[in-house]
Amino acid sequence: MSKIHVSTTVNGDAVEYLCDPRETLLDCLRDKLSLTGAKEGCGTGDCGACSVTLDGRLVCSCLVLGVEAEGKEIGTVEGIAEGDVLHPLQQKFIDYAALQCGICTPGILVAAKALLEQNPDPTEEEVRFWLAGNLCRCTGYDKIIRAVMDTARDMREAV
Amino acid sequence: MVEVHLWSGLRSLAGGCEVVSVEARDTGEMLRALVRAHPELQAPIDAGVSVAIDGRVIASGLTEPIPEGAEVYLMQRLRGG
Amino acid sequence: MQYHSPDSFAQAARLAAEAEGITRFLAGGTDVLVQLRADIVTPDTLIDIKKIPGTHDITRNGDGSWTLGVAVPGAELGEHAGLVADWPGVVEAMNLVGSTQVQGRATLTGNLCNGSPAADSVPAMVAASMTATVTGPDGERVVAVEDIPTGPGRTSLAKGELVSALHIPARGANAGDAYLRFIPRSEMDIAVVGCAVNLRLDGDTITEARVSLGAVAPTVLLVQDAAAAIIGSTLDDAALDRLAAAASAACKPIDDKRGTIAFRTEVAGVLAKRVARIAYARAKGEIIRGHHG
Amino acid sequence: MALDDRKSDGFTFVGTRPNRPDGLDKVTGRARFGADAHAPGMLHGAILRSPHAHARILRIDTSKAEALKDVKAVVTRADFSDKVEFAPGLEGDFWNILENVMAGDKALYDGHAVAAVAATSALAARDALKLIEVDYEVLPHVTDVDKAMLMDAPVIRQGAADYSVPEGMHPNVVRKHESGHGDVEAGFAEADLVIEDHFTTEATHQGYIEPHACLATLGADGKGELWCCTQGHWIVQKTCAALLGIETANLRVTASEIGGGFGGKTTVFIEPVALALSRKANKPVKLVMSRSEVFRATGPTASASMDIRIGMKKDGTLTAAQGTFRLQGGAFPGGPADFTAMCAFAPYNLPHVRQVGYDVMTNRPKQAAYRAPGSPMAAFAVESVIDELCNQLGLDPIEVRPKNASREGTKASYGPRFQRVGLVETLEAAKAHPHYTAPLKPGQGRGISCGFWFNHGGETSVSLALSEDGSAQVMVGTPDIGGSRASMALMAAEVLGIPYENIRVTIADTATLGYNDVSHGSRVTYASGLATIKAARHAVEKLCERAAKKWGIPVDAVKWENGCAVPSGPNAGEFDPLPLADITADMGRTGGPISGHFEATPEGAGVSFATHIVDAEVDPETGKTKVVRYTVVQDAGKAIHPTYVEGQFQGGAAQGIGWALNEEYIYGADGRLQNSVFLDYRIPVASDLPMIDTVIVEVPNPGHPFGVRGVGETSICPPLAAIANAVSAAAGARMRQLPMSPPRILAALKADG
Repeated sequence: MSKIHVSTTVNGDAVEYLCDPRETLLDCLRDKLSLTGAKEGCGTGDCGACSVTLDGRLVCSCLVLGVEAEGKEIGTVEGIAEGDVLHPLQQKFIDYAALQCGICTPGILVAAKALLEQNPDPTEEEVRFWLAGNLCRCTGYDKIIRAVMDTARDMREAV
Repeated sequence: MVEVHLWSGLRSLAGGCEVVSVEARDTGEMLRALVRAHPELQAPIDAGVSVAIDGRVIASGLTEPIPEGAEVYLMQRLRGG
Repeated sequence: MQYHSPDSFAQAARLAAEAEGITRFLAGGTDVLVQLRADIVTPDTLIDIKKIPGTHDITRNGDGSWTLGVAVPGAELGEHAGLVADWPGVVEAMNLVGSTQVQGRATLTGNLCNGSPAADSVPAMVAASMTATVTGPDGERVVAVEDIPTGPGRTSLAKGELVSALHIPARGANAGDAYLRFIPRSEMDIAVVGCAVNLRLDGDTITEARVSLGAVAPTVLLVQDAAAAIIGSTLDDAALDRLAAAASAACKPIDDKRGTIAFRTEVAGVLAKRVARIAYARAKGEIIRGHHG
Repeated sequence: MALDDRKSDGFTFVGTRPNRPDGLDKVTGRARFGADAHAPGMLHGAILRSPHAHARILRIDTSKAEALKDVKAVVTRADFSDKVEFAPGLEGDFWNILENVMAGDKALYDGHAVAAVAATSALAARDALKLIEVDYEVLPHVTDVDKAMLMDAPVIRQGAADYSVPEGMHPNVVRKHESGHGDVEAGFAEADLVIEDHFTTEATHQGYIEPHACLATLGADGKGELWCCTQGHWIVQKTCAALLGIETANLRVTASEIGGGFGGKTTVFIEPVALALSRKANKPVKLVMSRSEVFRATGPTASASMDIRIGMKKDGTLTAAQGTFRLQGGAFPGGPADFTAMCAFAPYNLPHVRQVGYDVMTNRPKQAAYRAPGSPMAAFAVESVIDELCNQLGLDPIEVRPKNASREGTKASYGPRFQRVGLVETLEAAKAHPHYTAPLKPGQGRGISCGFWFNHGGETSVSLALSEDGSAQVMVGTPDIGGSRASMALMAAEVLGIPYENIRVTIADTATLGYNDVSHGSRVTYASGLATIKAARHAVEKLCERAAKKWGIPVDAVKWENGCAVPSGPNAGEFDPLPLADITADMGRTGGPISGHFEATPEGAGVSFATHIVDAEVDPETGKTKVVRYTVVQDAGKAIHPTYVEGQFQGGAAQGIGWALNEEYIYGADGRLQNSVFLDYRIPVASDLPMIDTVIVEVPNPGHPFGVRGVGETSICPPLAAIANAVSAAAGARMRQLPMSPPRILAALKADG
């Protein structure tokens, strides 16, 4: 099967790859660009571990074809920190032990960051429903929700 | 002498005994002595057993000392999850 | 698999008409990619329609009606204040499909053409009397949305045809719509039962109504008896009971991993009452947020 | 080993809440999990699986797949017996694992592996699978535990039963456990009320978010490298070496970061297949399961059918209890019927008790351990009956339980007497918690339940090495599945008296440390923690020797205090405290590098108890349940890192909520699993749950120097029953079947009203 050349931007860097039209954006990020922060937990858009932003919009990269990334701006967990400065969400997740095994953490951080950019003052219910597509099997979500709520508070107070 | 309490599933293999008395100073000797006394106990012991000595559960050790007069129970081998 | 991204619907229709084997159109892709990944359907030809001009537009026409581009994802519908004010039921139904992530991709058109009897947005589209423009090799036609799905995974679209736009009528005065579904969790499930109600009032009295049910038959149902049960009423308890009875009576469900015949039949009536109350309140001008689960 | 009282309080590091050492890696996407590995020249593997629940494999033709230029190797079970790829003459568990890893003459369940391919890309491998032709003779199947015991049930494997199964039972019954004491009939005669009831639970999956993944390299020289996500890489090493017929030491296994396990990653599934493909292709092979493969072919827990009979006096005293537990563990022996039976009545002091367990085979995937295997379903049945006894006798369930609770010296239902245990303390803390007396809204019900788990020790090796600058590196062999690196560093810091930040904890591979049992049985903080403490104390002895030499005094005149060697008393002499870093600075010239190590099988894992309180709200029109408030009270012995202890409590509760309400394996009449995706296998999502309150009770375990009891598993024992009791109260109808799905609750409401 003939491969297709794709030029796109990931975390601000211009990148190119050749992909089979059947390959997902997740496959391309992980296998062609070695950006393995996004994880495949289900391949059906049910777990959110592969969450990335596509032109600023939160999506599951397992539900986007690699070829669809042509000319787009993609954001992954690898792009959340600025140099050696962690994003407040990243620091709070460490401080609150909002992760146990850590496999769902990249997707949850990408999703939570997208939430706070759109809604800096979410209620607990809003956070829980926004993150309903990010499965975590270890924590019972308690510490994750607290981390997101308190990060939002800190970020509001910081501005 | 050590009095070893069997779980009831084992009694049919020990001549109906609930308690078997054997000469043993540690868990390994105790298990070997049980088989000598009741050869049919070989199968369950090979399948794996744990031993409780005065309530302390020995999951698999064969060298744990058994104090005189200790309360000793044979248990199905404990595994983790 | 051949991948195409045409820049006009005419070209997309031509590609589909000439394609051999299985053809799929890629709008949001949230169903197409799942079927591809699971080796359920591997199309020979995949036609990505998102590069066609207008497919991302939400347009309020001069007469108050709406035209929706076929690639507009659920999230953008939910962020469009004007559309939410006019058709909260249609928007909340679409916004119940999948996760926040899925909302960033999934479209009304895809939800309609996937042909699932349990599709959340379809009962709301049917209740809202929405229509679709269908483009084919021989031109365009306009079809009522309820005439597109013909059974699980099947549609009335001919080879080479695809939906090129969706239309919602003008909202008009004293009217409201709503959608609720039943799922065992609070999110992320396929509807076990779905129900949409769209109605118009004259004072306190219902003068027009459309009631639609999902996941209780091979296709989404438009239940005339249920509408008749509340037209002329003020949605008093007797009318609500008639509505519930008519909704349950219309069900032809199956037992499956998601629910039983008895459960679906019972809950269809329960939901119909709850949805009608919301639609009625909205027609009265109350703002009621779309709620999950 | 007596608890060291000096250490049971006044800890410096233990009990604090520092950030985990691997935090940065986990929040930046840098941490490398199973599927994140890559090797030069790597091939991608894929596995063909049976679509049938039970079928004889008549013929497998792989020639069309092998003809593809992208395909570099194909293996089937034929390769095993040829011992081209796999070892001959395996017996017992190894044979069962081999049979599960790759089907032999029969496919035993929907999803059973029958062939595997290695190709130059994942897509090419998947395409190649479609070209493998398999002729099946479909056989009658059975997936229900009770049906599998009926005389006319299809026989899954003749001769699989062991000594324990009496004559005349169906060959699908492969193990029987029976234990207890006293005379139950006499006990029931003393009761004012005896309730007998039947309960069932469905199989649920551990549901870890990371599918199984590995990267295998095995050459013709019989030397191999394996990277995989596992709870225990030494068991993977031992098992794979046996299945492939190579020496254990020639296979080096490295554990990746692990994306959840909960017991489901304590055995092998794809690892031997990847090694076989690699040996045949002579190239590295990466094999990653899809989610659907995880559900169809890896270990769910057993499903259960249970009969419970309990007698109680008017004053709440339990007089006798009897239980029969039938567990379905898939197409192989191993359903934890023995544990279910032994845990069932453990929380209670019963003069007369009898428990019988049956391990039954069906055409389902081989069950794997799942968090306190066997105990949660037993608690569901037993604690439901106790709740019903309290209801009918008008007694407060939190008053009745302490009256009957197991405590130090109580003769356990499974035989021996309990040492120091904390059940009563958890009940008192639960009763004192504001949750227990908070008002309920209409439509809400409150339930409580106790739970029990044994916990485990297991083979353990830890090595600790000091650096010249006074920092320390600790090598442990138990994969860090939920923050255990932090706990190890805290315990090492406590003994060495150096800052937590100066200690680096690494999960060693099988080539660089002695044997370690799996991260299971809630053993990591207990056993690896104990070994870390002993290894650190070993290093401290050497540090004291160096100080004694330097000061020219006997070593027993030196003690270790706050990270320094100091004279043990006034007559030892006058010397300034000698900090660790001063000793290590020139250790190379004062006797050589200083390390400590410990290898043993600690046998003091203390059992653990918990009490949970749940408020549930039931929609009377739809039967939908919402858990509105949840409180976990559990004995941790000693919480080394309380935040991660809370995390274990909350995680166990959440998994229990899923098991109780929505999670279940659903099989069609064709014996095929109908819900092998997260869309329809419904684990709790964030919007389903409330915050989960926790209370850490600390009744020290005499078997650990700091008093630690394992906490990981006990937390999933009470939820099923606590929620069932809450839902039954809210619905006004006793729920006897899990999951308590809306259709079942609505049906119960209808039947009741």
